[in-house]
Amino acid sequence: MQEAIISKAKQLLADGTVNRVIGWKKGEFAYDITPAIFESAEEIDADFVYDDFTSANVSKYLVKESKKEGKILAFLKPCDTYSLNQLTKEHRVNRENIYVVGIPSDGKLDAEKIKAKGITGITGVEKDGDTLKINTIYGEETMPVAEAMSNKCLSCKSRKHVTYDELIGEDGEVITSDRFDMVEKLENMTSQERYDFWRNELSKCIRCNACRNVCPACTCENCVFNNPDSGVENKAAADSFEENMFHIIRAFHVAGRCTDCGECSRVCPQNIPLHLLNRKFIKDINSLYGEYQAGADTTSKAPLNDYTQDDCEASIVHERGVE
Amino acid sequence: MNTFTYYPGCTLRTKAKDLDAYARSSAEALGITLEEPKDWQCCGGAYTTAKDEIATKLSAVRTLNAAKEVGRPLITVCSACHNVIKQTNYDISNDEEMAAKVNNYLKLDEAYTGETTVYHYLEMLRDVVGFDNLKKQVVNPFKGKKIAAYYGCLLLRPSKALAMDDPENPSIMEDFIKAIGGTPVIYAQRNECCGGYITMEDKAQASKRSAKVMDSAKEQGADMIITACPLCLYNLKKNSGSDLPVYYFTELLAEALGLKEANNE
Amino acid sequence: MQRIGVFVCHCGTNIAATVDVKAVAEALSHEPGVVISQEYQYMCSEAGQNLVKDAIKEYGLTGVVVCSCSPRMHENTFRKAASSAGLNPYLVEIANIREQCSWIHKDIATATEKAVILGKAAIAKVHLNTPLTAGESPVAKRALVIGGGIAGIQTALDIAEAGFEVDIVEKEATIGGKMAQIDKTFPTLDCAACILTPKMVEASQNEKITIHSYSEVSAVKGFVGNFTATIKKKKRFVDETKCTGCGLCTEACPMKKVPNAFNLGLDNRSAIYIPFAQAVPKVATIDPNYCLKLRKGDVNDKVCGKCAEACTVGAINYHQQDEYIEQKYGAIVVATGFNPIKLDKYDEFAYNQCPDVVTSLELERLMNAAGPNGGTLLRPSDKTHPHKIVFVQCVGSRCDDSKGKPYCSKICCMYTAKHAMLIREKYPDTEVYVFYIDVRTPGKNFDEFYRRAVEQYNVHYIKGMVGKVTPKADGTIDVQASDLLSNEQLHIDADMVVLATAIEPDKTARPLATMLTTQMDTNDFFTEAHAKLRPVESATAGIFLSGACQGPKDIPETVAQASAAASKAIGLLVKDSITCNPCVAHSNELMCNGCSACEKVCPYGAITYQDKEFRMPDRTTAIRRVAGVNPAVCQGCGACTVACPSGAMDLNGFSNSQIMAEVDAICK
Amino acid sequence: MNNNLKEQVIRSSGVNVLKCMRCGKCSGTCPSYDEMEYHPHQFVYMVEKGDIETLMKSESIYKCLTCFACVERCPRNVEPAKVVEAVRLAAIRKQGNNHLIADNIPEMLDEDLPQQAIVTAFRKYTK
Amino acid sequence: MQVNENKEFQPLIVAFCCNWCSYAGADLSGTNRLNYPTNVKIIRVPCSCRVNPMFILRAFQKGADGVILCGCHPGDCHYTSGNYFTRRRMTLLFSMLDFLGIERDRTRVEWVSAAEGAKFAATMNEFTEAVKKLGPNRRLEDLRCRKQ
Repeated sequence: MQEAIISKAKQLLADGTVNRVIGWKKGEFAYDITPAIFESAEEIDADFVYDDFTSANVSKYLVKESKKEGKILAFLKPCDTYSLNQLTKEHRVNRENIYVVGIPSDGKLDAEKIKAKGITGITGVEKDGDTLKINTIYGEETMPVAEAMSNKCLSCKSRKHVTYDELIGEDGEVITSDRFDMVEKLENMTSQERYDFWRNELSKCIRCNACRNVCPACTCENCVFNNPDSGVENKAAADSFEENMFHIIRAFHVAGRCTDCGECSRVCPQNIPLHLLNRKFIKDINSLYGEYQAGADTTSKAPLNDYTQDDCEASIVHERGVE
Repeated sequence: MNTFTYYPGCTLRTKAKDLDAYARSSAEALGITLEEPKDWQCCGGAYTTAKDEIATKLSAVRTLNAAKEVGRPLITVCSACHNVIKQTNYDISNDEEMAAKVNNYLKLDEAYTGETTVYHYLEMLRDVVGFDNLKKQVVNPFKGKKIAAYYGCLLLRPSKALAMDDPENPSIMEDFIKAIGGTPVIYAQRNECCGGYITMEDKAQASKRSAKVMDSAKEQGADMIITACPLCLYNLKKNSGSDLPVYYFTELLAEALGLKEANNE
Repeated sequence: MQRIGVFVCHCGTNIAATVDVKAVAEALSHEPGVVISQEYQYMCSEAGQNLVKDAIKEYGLTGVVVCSCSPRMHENTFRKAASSAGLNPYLVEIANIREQCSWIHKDIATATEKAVILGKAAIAKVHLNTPLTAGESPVAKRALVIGGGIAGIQTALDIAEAGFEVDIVEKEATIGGKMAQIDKTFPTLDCAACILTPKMVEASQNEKITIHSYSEVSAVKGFVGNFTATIKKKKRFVDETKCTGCGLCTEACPMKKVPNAFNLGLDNRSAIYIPFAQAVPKVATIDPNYCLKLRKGDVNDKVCGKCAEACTVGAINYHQQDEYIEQKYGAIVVATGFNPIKLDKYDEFAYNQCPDVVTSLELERLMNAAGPNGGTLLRPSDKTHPHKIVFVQCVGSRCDDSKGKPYCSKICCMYTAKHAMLIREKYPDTEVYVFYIDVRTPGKNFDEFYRRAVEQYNVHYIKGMVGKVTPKADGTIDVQASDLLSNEQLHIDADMVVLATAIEPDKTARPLATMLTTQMDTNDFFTEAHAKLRPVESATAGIFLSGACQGPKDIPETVAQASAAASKAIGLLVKDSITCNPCVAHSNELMCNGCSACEKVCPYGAITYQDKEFRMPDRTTAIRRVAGVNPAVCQGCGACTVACPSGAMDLNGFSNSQIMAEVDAICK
Repeated sequence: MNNNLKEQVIRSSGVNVLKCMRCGKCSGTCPSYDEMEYHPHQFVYMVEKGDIETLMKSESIYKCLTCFACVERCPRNVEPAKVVEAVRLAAIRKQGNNHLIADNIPEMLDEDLPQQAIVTAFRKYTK
Repeated sequence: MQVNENKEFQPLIVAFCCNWCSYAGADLSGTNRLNYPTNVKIIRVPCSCRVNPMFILRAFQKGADGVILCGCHPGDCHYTSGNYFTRRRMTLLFSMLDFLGIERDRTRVEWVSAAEGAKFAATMNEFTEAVKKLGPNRRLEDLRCRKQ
């Protein structure tokens, strides 16, 4: 796949379709892949990487990049195209300045999961059917692919590209996933159990803002948490309000806009399952106001900016089964 | 499903055996099971409205609690019992102070605070059996009979507690009469007191009142008058001086259902 | 540095009796920025306002907090005062310590504590208030009058007289209302039709007045000076513009057994009908519940069609549909009137059992020359002359809430005296008894009128109440009642019983109040803005009250109020523009993402986007798409502020930080 | 005027006599009116005045049929029957004031008399 | 939150009321002298849709034990559609709070018209009682342990 992508990138640079490419390059470790801009074939040959650890969603970078001169080439996995569509709908990107090449994805790996098996010194991986061969500085190790798969990919919702100018490989379909299972499991707990769960999880937060910074929906010019008029500004001497409510407010801000890309949980250094908050909103929206997938198109009204006269009352929350 | 706790009351065990027997056999024929609680007591016959009268309310509460324990609604047939039990239940549900006092006396395992639903037998016919269904099961309709329903005071009042029917323009007994094939007679005194309660105190007044009721019914062309109350029946029959026949409504019910012969055998 | 003045009102004892106003002023004086904290008996009085004005000048105040009654009551008063002393009126905040504190609490300690907290919240807010300047919005020069009874007609005539367009919306097929059904009027005994019908005609002929009969107001949007109402013209199956009111159709109609609503069901009419001879508009209407053709469901079916055949102008249209008209209005006058209550709950009076027990309004029809008996008083049951008539007062009025209406219906004592007198005048052989609890006759020439009934016409007034009415087999009615003065229980063998039935607001009033966002009391009478000083205005600006929709009234009172409401409406309509609310949304362009969320939730289309060039911190310039608010169109609901993900959108007067400050002050 | 008695009657009846608007409907509907010396509305009014002893001495307290017509029809929800009962209780609770004497009962009986007549008589007229 | 060992727990209730219906309804309960507890403190907003979920969270975090939001009845919004947005926003917010294990009865939306003074008072009485039963709000205030 990497070869196909690289040759496509070089071709489009060469024929002048685009003047930049956003892709990925290796970091300190083999599994540490980060987005990067390439402006020439040479740069591409030197650093361009696309492998099973390449999960980073580059759409958010396009907010800035698409406003610059010339067209930029972006390789988007199916899930990334939802993010881009949502950004297009909110006028956050200039879609005309982006050349999208859809690339297939059969799921990305989570290095943390491999490391958790006691495998260290990873230099590369190779999929062999259901088995994952891992090259390490200490020799080759194996483990089932499924066990190394990133959580967000395990509950993948779609293999379909919702926007692209060109595709590499065949397009996939929207698939049924079990992504709401954990939300449901929590819903079935008692209120106290849920509280204990979340208190335990949220207490781990170190407010590094990684979730916010990676989120393709969080692209505000100025985040409310930085807005002195919002009343929730993140000041050094601020009281604990923003500290305590950060994740609720953040989840509410992206409600109806979150495409469920799962990046927030992926990047969380404390492994807080933040995506569950977003999924709870998605699940509620689907069941209360009809199925809605943010980013599936660029024209529909976001559920929170819409209503019907027959919407349920808020008391529906109170009327749910008594514990 | 259609099983109810049934409270006959003491008069139905003695002077008003008919009222009871016809009620039971008719219920059975209509697919209703009536279960008598083990040890019920006399309800006291008259409800004392006084807030500082607690002891006189206890026996009714015991009956209500017995029904609560088996988890079924309570059915009564005698108007007086119904009135006493229903008013007791209403007050204990709405007057916390009284409920507390009653429960202090009774020392039940679990306080009784009005949980039991109380129906009069007529309400059971209307709301459980349905007058339309009843009509289908009638074998001896009272065709052409002009029947006057006598509610008296106990079945309807006070309406906020009894809540059976419109206290001034009731229709439940008239609908019952229609169901058994008769023609109801509307007359003004149907919801006025016959003076039954005062029969021991002032017979003359009881006579005067009951005569007024009977005359009013007769004036409107009634062939007979029906009641749910043993005291009314006694008073209307004995003290009114009228020749208009007076029956328990259950007797007509049993007859309409073709059960009267069996009962009398 | 803020310099805030706090003023705590006693409102006589309205506040001071439950809130320790001195303690409140004391406590608030220690709040940051407060430079003066005073209490005074009546802050809204001239002297009270002067306190505020003087303090503004003396202390150079930058903000004013008045702890008093609801801002809905006097916010404007204090804003004006501040303004006249040179302080921007929007630097004034009200802490509502009357309606929302002293009037609902009893314990002085806790009420005072709450008042202090409410004061602190207002101070916290005023710290963040900014000076605002109000714009202006035009006034639509047209009034809407809802209800076409005597109240609505009078209001419309007065407004039209002043030169403004008026639309009357009447739900029945004709205007005229209850007064059209009345026979004679007290205390002068002149005929109601003789004084009403000329006014009806005048209304229909006035060029400024448009009458929408058989119509309802189905939606009202907007605000004072700028309401938009949707009027539903119900399908009457007759083209109003063609129908001449000749009545040939009503004669041709084979369905003659329709209860005549105008005569309260005392006789019958045809399925196609003109309510009464002087109806305005005099246009036929088909009652679809009775029309043989329309009841079929398929109008193309060849059933009947007699009315269409009879009509010489081709006005009948079985295919007619409801029509909706949208119109802009500057002012709205509510004149929805009253109805007698249903008597189902009072069947001890045998109303449902005996046709000869009637309501007073039914008696009006029975005595009216255009009524079912051509003006001869006959019993409905057997059309014989009644020789003994009993009137029962206060049926359903003055009751405990659980039993009926708690208020006095006000008009019954007088119309009963009128009825009694008219009957004795016309049928001297008829005995008339009136059972009363009190005879209430405050009004010019009213008590004299009642005395005439007693002294001149020998009507038997008996103090006591009827307990039971018993129809007897011989057709007479036994009326059992107490005579409190002679201490006996009476039985009267009457031929007719007339019940002075309580009156209640029309059932359409409550949904209308909700539509207009006006207040109503628990009895569904519209609440006036001030019980004494603003009796014809509702608390919602631009909505006025006319007639019995505001409380029981007789005809002269109704007409007086109708004219008063008209003059208030005219006072509004003569203005070319009114000051509009400066509390509108605004967008912080530096924060705006250009995402369009605000635009999608704005009900007024007040938000538009444009690409603007911005200098970025790195000295480059960038073109960004940003939202802008049109302050003349924005009404200040704030929907956009919450939809905005970045918090760029905020609302003047109710900004995020202001509300947060209030929350913090309350929760401290 | 006997304030203790008045208080007792008001407490026992649970009736707020001040709600009465003196329309007399209770007395207009009472089936025992002619048998009573003091009528339902007078009970309410006299309790308000505190004139309880007069009522206690009157035979009227035994003439009420407890038919609740006055309770049902009172426009002000005053419940005069409860006042009558409270006054009666105040009377019969006094030592030796039982209105029904057991020894007198047999002669009142007849073969059809339902026992509820006897039970209620005891309940209403004795302590 | 005012807790006194000997005294009954007195919850702090913040009520956001829209200016046109509910605030007027609250005034009407005052005019009609219909009591409700002093625990309730009203904040006036132009429309229920002005209430940002942040305000509600802020109130809880600062010590409120219950927050109620009152607006015009659906269909009767002075601004045509504001309360429809409110309804969706609050439904989702309340559902999220429930999901986080916050007691459901601490939040409520009630539609109170300007004519419903009695309903306003009754609602406030009920709501205060319900919150009283729950006791002080600790969960939301402490959703995140204080950092060490």
